Amino acid sequence: MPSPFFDIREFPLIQPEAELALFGVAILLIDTFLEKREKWFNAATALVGVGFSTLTLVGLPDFLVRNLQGFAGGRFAIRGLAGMMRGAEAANPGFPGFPGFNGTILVDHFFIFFSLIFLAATALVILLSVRYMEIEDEHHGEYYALMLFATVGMMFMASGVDLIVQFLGLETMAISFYILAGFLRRERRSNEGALKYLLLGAFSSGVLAYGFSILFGLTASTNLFDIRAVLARSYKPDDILVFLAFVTIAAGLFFKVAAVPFHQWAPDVYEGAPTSITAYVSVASKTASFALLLRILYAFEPSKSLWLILVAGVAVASMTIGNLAAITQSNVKRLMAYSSISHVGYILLGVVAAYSQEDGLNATALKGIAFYLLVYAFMNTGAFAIVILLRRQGLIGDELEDLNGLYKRSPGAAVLLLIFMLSLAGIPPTAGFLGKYYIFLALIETKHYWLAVFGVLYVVPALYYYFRLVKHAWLTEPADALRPSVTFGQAVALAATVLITLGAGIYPEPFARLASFAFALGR
Amino acid sequence: MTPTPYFLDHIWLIPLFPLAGAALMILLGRRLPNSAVSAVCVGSVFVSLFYAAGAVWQLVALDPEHRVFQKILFQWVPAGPMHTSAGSAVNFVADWGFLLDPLSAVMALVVTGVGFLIHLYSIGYMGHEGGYYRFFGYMNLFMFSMLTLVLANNMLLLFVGWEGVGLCSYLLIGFYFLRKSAADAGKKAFIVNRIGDAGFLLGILLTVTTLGTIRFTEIVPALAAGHFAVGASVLTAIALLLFVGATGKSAQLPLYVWLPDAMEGPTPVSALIHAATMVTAGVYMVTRMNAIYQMAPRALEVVAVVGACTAIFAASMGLVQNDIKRVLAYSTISQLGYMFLALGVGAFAAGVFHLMTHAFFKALLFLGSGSVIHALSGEQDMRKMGALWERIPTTARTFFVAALAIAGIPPLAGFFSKDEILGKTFERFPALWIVGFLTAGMTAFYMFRLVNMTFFGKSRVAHDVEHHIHESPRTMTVPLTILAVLSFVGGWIGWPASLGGTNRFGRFLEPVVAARLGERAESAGGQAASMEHLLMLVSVAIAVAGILLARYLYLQRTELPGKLAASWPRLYRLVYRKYYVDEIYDAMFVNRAKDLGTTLGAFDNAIVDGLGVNGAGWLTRVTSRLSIAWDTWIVDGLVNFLARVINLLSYPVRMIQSGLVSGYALLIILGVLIFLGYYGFHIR
Amino acid sequence: MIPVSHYLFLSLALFIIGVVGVLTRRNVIIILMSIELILNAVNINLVAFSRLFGSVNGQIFALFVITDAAAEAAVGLGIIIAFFRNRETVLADEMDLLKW
Amino acid sequence: MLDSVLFYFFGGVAVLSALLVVTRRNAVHSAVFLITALLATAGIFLQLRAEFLFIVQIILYAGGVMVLFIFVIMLVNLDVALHQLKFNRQTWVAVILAAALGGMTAFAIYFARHNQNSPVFQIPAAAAARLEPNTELVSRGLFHEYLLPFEIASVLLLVAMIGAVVMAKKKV
Amino acid sequence: MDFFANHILSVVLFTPLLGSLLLLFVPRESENAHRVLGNLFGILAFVVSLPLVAWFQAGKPGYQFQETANWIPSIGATYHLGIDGISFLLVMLTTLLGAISILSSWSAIQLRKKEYYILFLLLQTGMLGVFMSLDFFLFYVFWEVMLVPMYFLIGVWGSDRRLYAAIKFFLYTLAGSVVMLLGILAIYFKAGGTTFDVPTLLNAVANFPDSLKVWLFWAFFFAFAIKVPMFPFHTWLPDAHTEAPTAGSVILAGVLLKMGTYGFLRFSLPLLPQGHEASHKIITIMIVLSLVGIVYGALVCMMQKDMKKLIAYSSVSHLGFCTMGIFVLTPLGLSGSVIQQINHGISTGALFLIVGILYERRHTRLISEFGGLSTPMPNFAAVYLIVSLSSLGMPLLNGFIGEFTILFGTFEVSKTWAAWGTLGVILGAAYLLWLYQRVMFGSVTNPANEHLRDLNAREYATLLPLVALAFWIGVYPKPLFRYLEEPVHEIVQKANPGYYKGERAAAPALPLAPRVAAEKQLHVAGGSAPATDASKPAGAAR
Repeated sequence: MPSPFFDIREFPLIQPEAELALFGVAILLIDTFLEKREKWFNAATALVGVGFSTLTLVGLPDFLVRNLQGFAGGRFAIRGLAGMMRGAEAANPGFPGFPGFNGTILVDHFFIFFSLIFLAATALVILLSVRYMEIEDEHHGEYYALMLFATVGMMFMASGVDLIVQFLGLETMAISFYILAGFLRRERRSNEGALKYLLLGAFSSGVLAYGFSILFGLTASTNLFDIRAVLARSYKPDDILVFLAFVTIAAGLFFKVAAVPFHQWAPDVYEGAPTSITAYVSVASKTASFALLLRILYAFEPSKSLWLILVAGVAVASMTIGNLAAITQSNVKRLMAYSSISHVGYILLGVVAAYSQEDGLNATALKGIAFYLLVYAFMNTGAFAIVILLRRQGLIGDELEDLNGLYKRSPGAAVLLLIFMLSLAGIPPTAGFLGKYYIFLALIETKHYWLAVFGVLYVVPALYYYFRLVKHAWLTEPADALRPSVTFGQAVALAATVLITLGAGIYPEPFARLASFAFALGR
Repeated sequence: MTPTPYFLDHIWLIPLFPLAGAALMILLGRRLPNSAVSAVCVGSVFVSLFYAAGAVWQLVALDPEHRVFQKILFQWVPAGPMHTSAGSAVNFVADWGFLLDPLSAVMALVVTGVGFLIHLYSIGYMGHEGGYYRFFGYMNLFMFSMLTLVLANNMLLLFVGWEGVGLCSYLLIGFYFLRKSAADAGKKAFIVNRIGDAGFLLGILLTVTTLGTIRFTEIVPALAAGHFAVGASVLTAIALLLFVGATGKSAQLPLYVWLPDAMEGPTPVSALIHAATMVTAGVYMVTRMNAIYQMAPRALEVVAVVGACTAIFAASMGLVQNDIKRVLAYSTISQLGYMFLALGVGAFAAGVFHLMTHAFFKALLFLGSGSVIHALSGEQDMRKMGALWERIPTTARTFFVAALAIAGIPPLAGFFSKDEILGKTFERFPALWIVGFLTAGMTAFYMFRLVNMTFFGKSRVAHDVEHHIHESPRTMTVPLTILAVLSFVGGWIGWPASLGGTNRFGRFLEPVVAARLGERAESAGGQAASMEHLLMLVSVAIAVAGILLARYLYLQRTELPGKLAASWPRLYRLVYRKYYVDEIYDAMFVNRAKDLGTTLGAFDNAIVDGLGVNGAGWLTRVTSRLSIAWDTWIVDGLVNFLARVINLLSYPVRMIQSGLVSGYALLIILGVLIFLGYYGFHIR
Repeated sequence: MIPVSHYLFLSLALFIIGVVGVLTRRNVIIILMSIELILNAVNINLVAFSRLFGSVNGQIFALFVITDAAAEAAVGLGIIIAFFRNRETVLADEMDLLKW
Repeated sequence: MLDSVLFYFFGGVAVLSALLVVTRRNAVHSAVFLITALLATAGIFLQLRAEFLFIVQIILYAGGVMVLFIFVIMLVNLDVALHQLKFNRQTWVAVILAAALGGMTAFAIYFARHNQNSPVFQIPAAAAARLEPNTELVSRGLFHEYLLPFEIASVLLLVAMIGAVVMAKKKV
Repeated sequence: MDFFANHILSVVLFTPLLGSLLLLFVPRESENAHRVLGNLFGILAFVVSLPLVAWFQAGKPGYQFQETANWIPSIGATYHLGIDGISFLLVMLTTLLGAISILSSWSAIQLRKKEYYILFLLLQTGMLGVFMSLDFFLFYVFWEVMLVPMYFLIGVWGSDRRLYAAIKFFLYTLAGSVVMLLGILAIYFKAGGTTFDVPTLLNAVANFPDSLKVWLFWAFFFAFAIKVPMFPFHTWLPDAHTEAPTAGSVILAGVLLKMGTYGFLRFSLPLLPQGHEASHKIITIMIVLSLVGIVYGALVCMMQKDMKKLIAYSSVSHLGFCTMGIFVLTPLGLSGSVIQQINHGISTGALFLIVGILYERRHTRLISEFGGLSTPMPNFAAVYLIVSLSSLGMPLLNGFIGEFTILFGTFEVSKTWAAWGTLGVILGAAYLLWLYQRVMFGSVTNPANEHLRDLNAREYATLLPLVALAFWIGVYPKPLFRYLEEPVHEIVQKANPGYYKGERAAAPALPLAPRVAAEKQLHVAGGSAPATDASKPAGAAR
């Protein structure tokens, strides 16, 4: 008998999230039975969960196409992941896919692409966490459960096309992160970071919610597509209340992606949080927030003439402040925080380019954003992984001096660090270069020459501070001869990140296709 | 078509023999015994001489109209298409090609001949020096360069030789590289020459862009085809630029300063390079390009005036020098001035003639002085010589012949050549004739001052040297003798028509230097024989007067020169100090700094020692310092400044990051406010 | 019938008061309370619009905002406790270990 | 009429107590006034015919969250805090900025209301009158249209629960 | 063999990379293995490039040995290699100097040998890639790739201020090249956004509006001008050269700087606007910068106390000639410029080797520390002299051919420019000879210098090839000109079409310029050959 509330056939649309949530709960339950030295089993469970979810996700398009043709969402074509990688043509531009649950979510390429990034980041961070949390002596099941729940939140952020779903997804993720950031409860810096994160995060959520409420009031709907339609139909592009809604929503989201001037939480939280969580925050949270931002900006497209310059300004400010402040940092995590702020600037430049076209969105820019986010996830995680390697009993390893002579102590790690730094700075043949390449190309296509010049010139100071890390690792003498040891999990994570970082740089074709299909672009 | 005669066909070998010798010396010289070194090097020059003689013999055998032989080995710089300034497209090519015509024949013979004698002489002279093989290697390299210079069929290849001889001069002047003064002198020579070379190079470029060719054989046709007017400014410019090169190489005003210093080199070097051959390269080059010069009368006037001024200027400086080689050095400059005077008045053949005779007697003079110095264990100051006539008879007698020759006493070689120049000058620029005439007197005076101070009168030789005085070995005296003979009879081939001769030399050169392009045909007219006789008489008279005056002052009233010097102290000092030219050069560039230096301190040494005495160096150095300052403070400074600013900016950015939550929240609100405020701007 | 703009002004007043609280207070707990005020303001907006449109969507949204506010409060207070254990303070301007 | 009285009364109380929340030195006082503000808001909800939300507001906020607040205040109660400055150094700047923000937003609303004729201000009052007591509607929306958010909210609350426990528990 | 012939460029390109990959697997402990293997691959890279000499057809238009493979089809980037005469010469220079400088490191590098050779070979691949790429994307990748190994070569094996110099080098070059990236993207986009193929895009560029071309030109300008380096962008160079290890300096001066000039030739010239005004302005700026560089570099050389710094600044001066030759846009200037690039690689490379040799013996580069070295090291003195002369443009050595041809090409366009250029020639003699004199002449004053070893066999092996080349180019540069004839012609036709069109017929055609090979006219006159009076055109035999 069909449920009065929802059609059970829609369940597959949220199956990946459901699996993650179930594994999260399972971890909480199993954790109570585990001895202290058996806690790694939680990580294994979490990994299995991520694996399941990934498999489901990858199979999802084919499954949906097979089983749900003619169903509510059938009006959109969707292609399997294999098709995405191969580069088959997509039917519709925009955001095609399967809407479900009364149109509150949309399972499309965009969702799948971003969810894959989240899952990959989660898996990598889990791999990197085991030893780290053991050293911190805070190795609890909740840690992994929360990561899985955060992933659930992120995935809903990516799939949600309804303000409420997005808001709840965002909050689920955010609250998980507040806790994770403060997970080292006996560590004063961790406490402080978490508290700051929470206060500012909640504050910004409040601002965001205020914006949502205005937006709801203006359009009488919580569905983004309806909102977009109403905005296009009934409002002038420069309506002041639309702008008010945009500003407050943007402030909330810019906060989440850590764009200037809403960035200040990032360095403190990055420094205070456990390094593995820092990596997670900098990669997953940022990517998810971008997914949300992209969805919402799409709804705001009718009034883009109003906000495009604002975004451009934020982008330039982010690059400027991020790069400037990073130059003199001596703490690697803070430095990476500022660097991530500047990366946000680049991605926002892509956003500017994407919306600068007369009609429709600029394909190159969308591709660039997707590619950038994809490679950013891997290269940034990789960079943090090196910092995590340095962690050992009695040494946090997040000061530049701690890198000294890394080359002598562990040549492999030093080489990897070099590769990640090059990629972050955007030097070919690494993936980071390709990301920037697309952004710049899009800017040029949309005639934002000066933004492009800004963008490229900021590569130079960026390189300078990234190479401060390299300098310490390669060109200075080690303070102690201790070789960082690498666990199997860490090795796997490093291998995966470096493989993608280099692979997407040397042979970017499949990744480029993947990126295009995030927005179901033809090319 | 009969086969080309052997020697003509192999003129390209002439420079190659010495090159082979030089290469051998550089590669293996250190392991060879001195005898082998001398055999190889002197031998190679002799073979060159032999080939040169053979080639000239075969050239002379040709009909005078056909005495132009070109041998092109291969393309050297086939640089490609270019446009002449007239707009026609040509393909620029410079060959490895050799040209034998009467002019280069004369030069080749002089170079190989005198060169051979000097090589021979060097065996004895350099026998006890270290670096024997190096010396001969350099000498052979020099022979190669010089022969390339005179045999080149195009300007660029000539430039190869031109630079080559400059290099060898640098190396040979600096042969005693342990002596700082020698090394400095070498560098000064090279760099002053480079200044001239730059002019020469520009001259070549201008030639090529004007005429489209740099082959000597094609210049005349190109001039004809280009329909240039006589006195066309571009031709004058070419001529002057080339002449700048010539003044550098041939030590004319104002670039002569390097030559006296060049006497730091071994004496055979002075004889070969700084008297007989290299310094005459400028004369050769101008003669070679006479077609252009003849079209540029203004330039010729400049040449004549510079030549005359140099002649008298240098001669006057020679009057009071006490270093035997320096006297000869100034004499060389003066004689070179003569040659340019000849060229300037259009008497190209006369110039080359004087070049040849000068090569004989000046080489002899240098070698003789070398012999004297050799005998006196290295003493060069004439005030410490005297009464050597009997002690070193061969040297003294040959030297005497040479002195007579340079003084212009008939029938020695110098008389004919000098007389021809003076005659031609009188025809054209009587004013310059007076200069030349006075110079002749001065020349006679200072030469016999030298002879008298060295060989006659009382011996002023230091005691410890006294015992060692000895005649030089055979290898040195034989070349002296041969040169003496040449100095005596060498002029006879140019026996002027006015004295019943036929001036074979002039006629031999005629095809090369003939005034071809109409304009100056009248100058060939010549003047009455009686006038010529008168001129000869006058010039011989002044020469004799000079000789007698020297005898009077330096043998009979030996105290008089001192008194004279005392009564006109300023004048004496002026002349003795070479008109303070080095000092003026210094003063123009260096002394300002010196003044500064004495008051300010340390500065001084760096500047004066810096680039040697060369005045231009000061300016260069100051500019250089400024440039460095500019580099460090402005260019780099700006960049570093930018970096520092960025670095500094980093701090305020970080300061905002106060660590206080309220502050962060405030910034968030500020951001929202800015966003909202933007709306106002946007609406407006 | 009270015009919707009145509700908007009321909500705005609460929002701004909440913002002032966040910006000026030193006590972290009161900052957290101010955030509650902000969310409350949001709810007034939502409910007012809900009534305006004659649909309950706004109320449902408000319900979720309340849920979120509760969750944030719970976690926030938890973190405050943890912080207090280590630092013996709840003053915002004494949280300055992490800066620059 | 009653509507107006209720609105202005509750609105006034809400604003006043909100002001007191942010100005009281003692956190307990602030908490009490927060309860007042929340209750006043509940009144507004009631006035807006949102009786389910009215109840939720009272039970969840005033009953649940505020107890938590008071509890924590008691737990970390610092008498010293009573003698310290209430406000931080940037207070005046903050107030000015906040006022500017409020002013601008208010202007925006006012401007939109009077000049721009935003559709939202065009909706006839008749539509509003239609909204009847609606708890059932809410439940329908919650379990039908917004079923998924409801599910997500469960995850959110689970996270919050874990978080509160993890953060607050004393021993590892 | 067929594969080898068809993929010769790839083979040449990846041989060094293969070497560095192999070296990765050689354990750190076996020290000699690294040197041996490094040298082996250095030489092997040169050897495999030799067939190019045999197979390259001078005078054939277009690119040769082209190879194309798909790479990133979605953006239109391909793996496209190919060389013309210009890149051929530069490739050969790179492989030769690469082998030589690796050899020169044999005993100079004692620290972290494994990494040294790995990085050096990597650098080699990067440089070769720049010269071979016919795809903008590929070009840019190689362009940036080679920064990294160079950074480490300077930063790890450099001298005292190496860290500063290394990062300065990196940042400077990067700053230029990122702007170039924008230029590339703009061309790519304006040309349709489907391909990065260099020949295609450069053809497309011809139809761009002038204003766009001007912008593009300046975008590219910074990358190349910094790399060359042209006058106001040169300050990274003295630092980098001075601090780098010997081999690094050799490669830096010998090859890396040529990337800038190569970029100008290949990419900037086609971007010159067609409008006379605009292009004239650009050209004037470029030439004036070059001239300032020539004179300025030379002047700064005068007062340097550090030998390496002096030579570094001399590079500024010499490269000024190269850029001047490029921008006069005459065939002579262009071919002269390329030849001078080769020459500079040879001469300055050799000079750096020489300084390296002294440094290895005395561990100082201060000129004042030396003096009178001719006595203990006579052979060294001879080689050094030849190299100095070659650098200062002595005829019969390579430098002269380049400088002369450039001056010639310049003179055709402007006599004033050429005159200023000659000033550089004069100064060049001054500073190099003065340096030589201070180091080699005089008596040995510093006791440390008394018993310096003369050159050993390995040092001979590094220097003599360069000396031989210097002589060869000086005496018989014709092959070089032949390689350059065609590409230069193509460039001039594109960048300065007026040059060939504007051949005025006003002046009567003279039988002056023999296009015929000179071998055919050995006998112009003489013997019983037809009379060639001096008053008649001497071209009778033609």
